[in-house]
Amino acid sequence: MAEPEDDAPREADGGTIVDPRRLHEAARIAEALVFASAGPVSQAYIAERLPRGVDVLHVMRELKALYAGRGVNLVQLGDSWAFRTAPDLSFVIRTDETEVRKLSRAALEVLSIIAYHQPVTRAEIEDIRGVQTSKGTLDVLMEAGWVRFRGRRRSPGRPVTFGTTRDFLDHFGLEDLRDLPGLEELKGAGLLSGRIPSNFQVPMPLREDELAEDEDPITQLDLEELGLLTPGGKEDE
Amino acid sequence: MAEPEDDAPREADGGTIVDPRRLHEAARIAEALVFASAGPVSQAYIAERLPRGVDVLHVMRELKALYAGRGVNLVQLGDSWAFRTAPDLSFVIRTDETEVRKLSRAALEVLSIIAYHQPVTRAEIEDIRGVQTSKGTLDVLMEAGWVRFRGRRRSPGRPVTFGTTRDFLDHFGLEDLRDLPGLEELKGAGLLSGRIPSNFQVPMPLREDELAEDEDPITQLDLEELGLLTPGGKEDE
Amino acid sequence: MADLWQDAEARGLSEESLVVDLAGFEGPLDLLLHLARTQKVDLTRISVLALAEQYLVFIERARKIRIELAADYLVMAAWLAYLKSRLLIPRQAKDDGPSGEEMAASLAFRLKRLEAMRDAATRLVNRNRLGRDVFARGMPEHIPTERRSSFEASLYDLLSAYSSLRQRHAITHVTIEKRNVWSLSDAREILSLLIGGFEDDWAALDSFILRYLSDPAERTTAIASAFAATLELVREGRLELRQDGAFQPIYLRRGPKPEGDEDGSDGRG
Repeated sequence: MAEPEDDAPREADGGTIVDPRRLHEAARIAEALVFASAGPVSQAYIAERLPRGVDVLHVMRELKALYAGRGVNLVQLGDSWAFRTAPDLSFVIRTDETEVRKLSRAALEVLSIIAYHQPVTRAEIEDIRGVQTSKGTLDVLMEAGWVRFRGRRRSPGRPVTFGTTRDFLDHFGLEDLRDLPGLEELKGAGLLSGRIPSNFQVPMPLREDELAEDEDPITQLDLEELGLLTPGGKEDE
Repeated sequence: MAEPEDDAPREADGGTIVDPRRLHEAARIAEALVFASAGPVSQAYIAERLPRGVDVLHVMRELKALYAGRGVNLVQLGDSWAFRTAPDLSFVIRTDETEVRKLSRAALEVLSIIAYHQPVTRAEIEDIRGVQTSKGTLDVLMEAGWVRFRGRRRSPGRPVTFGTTRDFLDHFGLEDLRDLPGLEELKGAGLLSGRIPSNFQVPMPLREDELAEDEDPITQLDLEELGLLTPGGKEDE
Repeated sequence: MADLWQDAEARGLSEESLVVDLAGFEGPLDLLLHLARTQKVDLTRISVLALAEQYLVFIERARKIRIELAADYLVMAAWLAYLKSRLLIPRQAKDDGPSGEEMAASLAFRLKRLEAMRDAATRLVNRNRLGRDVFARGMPEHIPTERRSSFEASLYDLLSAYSSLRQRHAITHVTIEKRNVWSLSDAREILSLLIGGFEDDWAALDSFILRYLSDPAERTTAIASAFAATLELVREGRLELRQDGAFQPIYLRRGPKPEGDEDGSDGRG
């Protein structure tokens, strides 16, 4: 989408209009636009329809604060806005018919890998899961509108990369990808990388010649006893 | 913006509970119910879901007053309630009420063939689809601004070749035509099944500005000759 | 560590039932993760050796009761058998393969990473979801046309239209007979899977591949196809080969061009 970058502070920021009447009018328009739509409305779209010289972001933030305690909240989804019922009221609205798409375990796993690792290639997804992605898994996610082709990796073979969509944010109530649960910790632990982080600790296999305090050296006898030596003692070189 | 309970501590009609906290909670529930419903919600339905002892009518009136000056109003329709855009703002909602039409299956097919196989002639499109392409289909794609005349094939009859536009890339979120997924990726995403012949190929499209070896650029003259020039010479670029 | 071994012994029975449940696992890493959990230790503190052993025992049993195992599982078995030998046998002076510790660390990392993604997935689905916990406007009054075009179509629509169209016209009736030889592409796929697991050092994997990936009847065809596929991968620069002398073990390592069309798991930046 060729949207004019919307969070770029237009002329507004320098000398924003503070005329409360115009601000109120702008808020009404923004409110009407977002309220009237079921899907998220992009900030750029709203901006185009506000009186000139009004800072959209300012208006949207005021509106968001206004609705914060109400039964319907204004939520930000990437560069878009939507009204959604307050999560704590789900018990009143939920009916027997309400039903969300059921995802298989595999699809869910692939979805989170794409969300946390994007842009990610199919080979990388398979590397993380250690198994080939069955046909149809990505298909289901794309059909749901949560996953999309993003582009191509600038590496040999130029593999296609996958990423998530705005509908994904909307569905899972995320303002931004940065709000993915635990994202920072995972990053910090180096778990969103393809390489073993330098601080990754694997205490178990100590070097062969080192023994933990509570450990006895393993002997050939032990190995046989444990059934670890395959017939013919191939391990024994 | 005033919360409903601000002016609430009066005795409500008939001696009902006036605890502002409960009233506020009731208002939130009513608001969410009306917002999420696909049609006007009857007052009885709302009443059933409010905390016991709360007067529905009182709650609804408060809500109506709350929304009165806003971009969205709560309106009563018989004994039901609904949210509606404020009448004076209808111009914002209407401005671009150009209806968004879904692209037909045939148009999608033709568009995708043009995208992948460009530069491609109409005869080639028909060859790939195995059916004749109605003129309307190409017209729709031209109208959408996604397809353009690229040039003419240096072959008998000098047929016109079709290609995609910059708007096409923008709309589909592609940076480059080469970002279109290839055979392996379509397979990987489950869009193509494994049961395809080994000689099956997905072409790598030529970039917009590249001419095929047997292709001449299209000229103003060509367009006029073909009767394709719209008044005002828009095609001329 | 001894405790863990006994633990594994004591679990003999449950492993039996695991074998039957094989279909419930999402591949070998998933199975390993499950086995690691039964060690009831923090993932960073698992005994990789014990884990490898448990896995191999598991695979042996599955094969004994003739459960057909997907290549993924066997590739992992080959790799783990190699890892085991690396961990148990003192390092030879002239041996420049990856150390057992490095291999173990890489396995532990992959398990940890997969587990992290699992947890993330759980947290994700448990969020307030649209249409279940949170609701959109039920009676929308307009649809903002944010694009200049007045036609709506997504890239997915476009691609699926193209795919099914091409597919419709490409289908010819071909019946493929089930054969009990390894095709070149079988072998290639298996080797490609393994390349992902390679570090940049030489590894003598061939014997393990043969031990886990073919039953004796298939061994000849497996050797032939694996070798041919190896040569092909070498030619493409995705694999390097080394043999120190006639009848010596053949060493493999990742070539200079690891990322192919489909695999090559190390292309990230």
